Amino acid sequence: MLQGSRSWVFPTHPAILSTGVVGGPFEKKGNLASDFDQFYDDLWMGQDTYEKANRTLIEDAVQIALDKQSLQKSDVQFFLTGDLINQITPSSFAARTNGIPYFGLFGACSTSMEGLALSAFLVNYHGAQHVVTGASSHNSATERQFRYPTEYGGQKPPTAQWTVTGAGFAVIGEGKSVTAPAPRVTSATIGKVMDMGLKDPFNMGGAMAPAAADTIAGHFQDLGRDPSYYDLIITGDLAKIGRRTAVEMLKEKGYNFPDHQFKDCGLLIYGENQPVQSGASGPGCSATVLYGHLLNEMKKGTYKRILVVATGALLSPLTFQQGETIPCIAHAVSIEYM
Amino acid sequence: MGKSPKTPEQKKYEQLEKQYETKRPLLKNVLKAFFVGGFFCLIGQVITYIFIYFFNFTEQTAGNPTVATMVFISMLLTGFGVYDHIGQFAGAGSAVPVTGFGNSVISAAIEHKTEGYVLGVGGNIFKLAGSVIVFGVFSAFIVALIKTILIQLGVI
Amino acid sequence: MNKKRIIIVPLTILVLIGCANKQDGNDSKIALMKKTDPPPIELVDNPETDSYGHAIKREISKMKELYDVAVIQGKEETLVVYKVKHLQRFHMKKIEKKMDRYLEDKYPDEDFILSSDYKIFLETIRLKEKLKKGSIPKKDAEKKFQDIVKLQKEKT
Amino acid sequence: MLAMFFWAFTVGGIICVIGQLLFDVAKLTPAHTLSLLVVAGAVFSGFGLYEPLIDFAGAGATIPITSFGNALVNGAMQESQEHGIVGVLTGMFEVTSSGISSAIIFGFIGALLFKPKG
Repeated sequence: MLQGSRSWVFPTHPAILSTGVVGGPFEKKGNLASDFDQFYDDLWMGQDTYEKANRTLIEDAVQIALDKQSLQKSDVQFFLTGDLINQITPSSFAARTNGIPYFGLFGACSTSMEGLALSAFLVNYHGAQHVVTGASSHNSATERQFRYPTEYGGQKPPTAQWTVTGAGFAVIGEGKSVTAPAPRVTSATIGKVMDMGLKDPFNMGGAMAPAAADTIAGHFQDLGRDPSYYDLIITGDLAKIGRRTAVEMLKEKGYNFPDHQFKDCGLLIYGENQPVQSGASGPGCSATVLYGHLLNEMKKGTYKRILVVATGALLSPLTFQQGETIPCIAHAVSIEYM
Repeated sequence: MGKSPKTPEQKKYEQLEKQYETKRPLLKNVLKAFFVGGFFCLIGQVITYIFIYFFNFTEQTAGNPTVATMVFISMLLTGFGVYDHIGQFAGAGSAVPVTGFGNSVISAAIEHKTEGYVLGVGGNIFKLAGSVIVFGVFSAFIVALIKTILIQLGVI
Repeated sequence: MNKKRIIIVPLTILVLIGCANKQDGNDSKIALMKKTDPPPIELVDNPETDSYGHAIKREISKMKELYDVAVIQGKEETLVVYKVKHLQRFHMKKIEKKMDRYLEDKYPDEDFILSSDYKIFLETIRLKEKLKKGSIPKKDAEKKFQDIVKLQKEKT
Repeated sequence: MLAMFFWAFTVGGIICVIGQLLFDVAKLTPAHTLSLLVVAGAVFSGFGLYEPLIDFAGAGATIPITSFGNALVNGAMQESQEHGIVGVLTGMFEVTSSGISSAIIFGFIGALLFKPKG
């Protein structure tokens, strides 16, 4: 149901039934290793290209999520996902493997919440019983797609971010199918594309912060809520620079957050001593942190209501080389444990 | 080319963002570039003397085998996955010496192996180094042309 | 682990090269390091009348930009090799020109080959040591001298 | 010889510092920076300033990418002395072939031997 200018409220409270979270070797050394279901110790994941490795991540994460609910692929009506590689081929090829009717999404690093919002909408309005959604990224495949060959010795500035190797997928089911408390999607706010004229592809966080701030403010306005409604506002991959900037922008709009109430997935996933510069990024970043760590914390009772704001920088290597600025987007999904 | 003037809103945001942006550690980067870059050149000098001392090369002719040796070292460092870490540490210190040129060629070759030897390796090997060759050749052409004309006119 | 391997491999190569070295005399070992001040070699047929190697060595050594001079007087041409003080190396071309003019003025009938190349200097010392040890007959020395001259003329 | 090592280190280091400043202060990409340095090398060579620097600093001047521009100009000039203007076109790679050919050869061998480590 549309509320305000761009928010959906889901009266039937579609539930996140199960999740599958898979990571690479670098994530295994990170802070949230215990929240992953499976790791690969090799970036190649037994494949002969990094693109196939990305596909493997998706296939594994989907399978794990289905297995946890003992669902067959035929029980799932739709598969909504996307990634960063050329024409989202890893996602499409993974959809070829699992044979589930498929919507390919592209919202760069915001794909995870784009998918979750759409899935909740589908399930809420009886478009589907079960939907699998999520997002993935692979560090080396992304490096070579957007930047340089992985072995090239270019120096990354401290504003750069590290693309997560990982996939996080969830099975979304009808709210009435579970009576016990579960993480449920209650509302979502769709972002608009914002462009503040930044051009530095090594400073994504700084470019994406306005989109995050705009969507968060839009969410509060549409639903008539204020920050105290949520235990945690968590952004996708703003990292150090973007997070500070977004907090400041929200302050200007009259929304104040204490530090512990406004976190960023890109700052949670890796340890202090891992050389990730500003923080983590990639569609896999918000997907693995939400479907792994955050839902586990909700089950433990740490958080009751969270607002997940996945941010995406909608650039391509081509637009950057042609001197275009970086347009950005953010989608917010509110998840409540009830 | 997307050169539309910035709106006041964009300008204001840019200022805000600047405050929170992590600055590049200029002094540290410069020092690291100096020492690592100097070290690469020192290695080059050692190799030059090895060629002079043990092989039949003069100072004039030792340059070519030295460059080839440096590129060979660069291949090993790139292949074993070390050069990208050196590059992150040293910045221009490892990009400017000829080993950096080698690294840009070799890393592209290794990376695009998955697309096959002809289209992948062959087609992409100069993906990064190509611009250096193009601008080197073209500027050298202009410089040499001007100089030749001046010499033929008897100016110099 | 990789890093260690990368250091060890070139080191081993260096050591192997070092061991394989031919038996150089004391002077040639240090020829690149410091001043050796070798006496001139004269390969002329009748030294009593034609010898001027010593004179050239004495005169050239007076140039304040240089710190080491070696001379080989062959049958037809005379090779003058010199080392330039480091801070004067910017002006190598000028020094060579100056020397050339001086020698042409003073010995108009002789052909001179000038070189500041370390390699040529090294080979000159090696030839000198061989002659001293007597391990090389005089007519082979002339051939060896021609080899050095040829080496000097090689470009890049 | 020891002086040579010292100056090779210092001059080479300084050229790299110029590159680092182009990275960090002028915010150029590596490709722009290196292209600029090569052009600078060619221009210096045109004024006859690069050869004295090589005499002075040895590998400190030949190892940085600037020497590539210098070598291209030298090759072109050598040929132009023999063949005039046409030589400028044909002689370009006379001197520099080693850097490019070794990069191609080792690049290809590298592709045969290695996989990217990520």
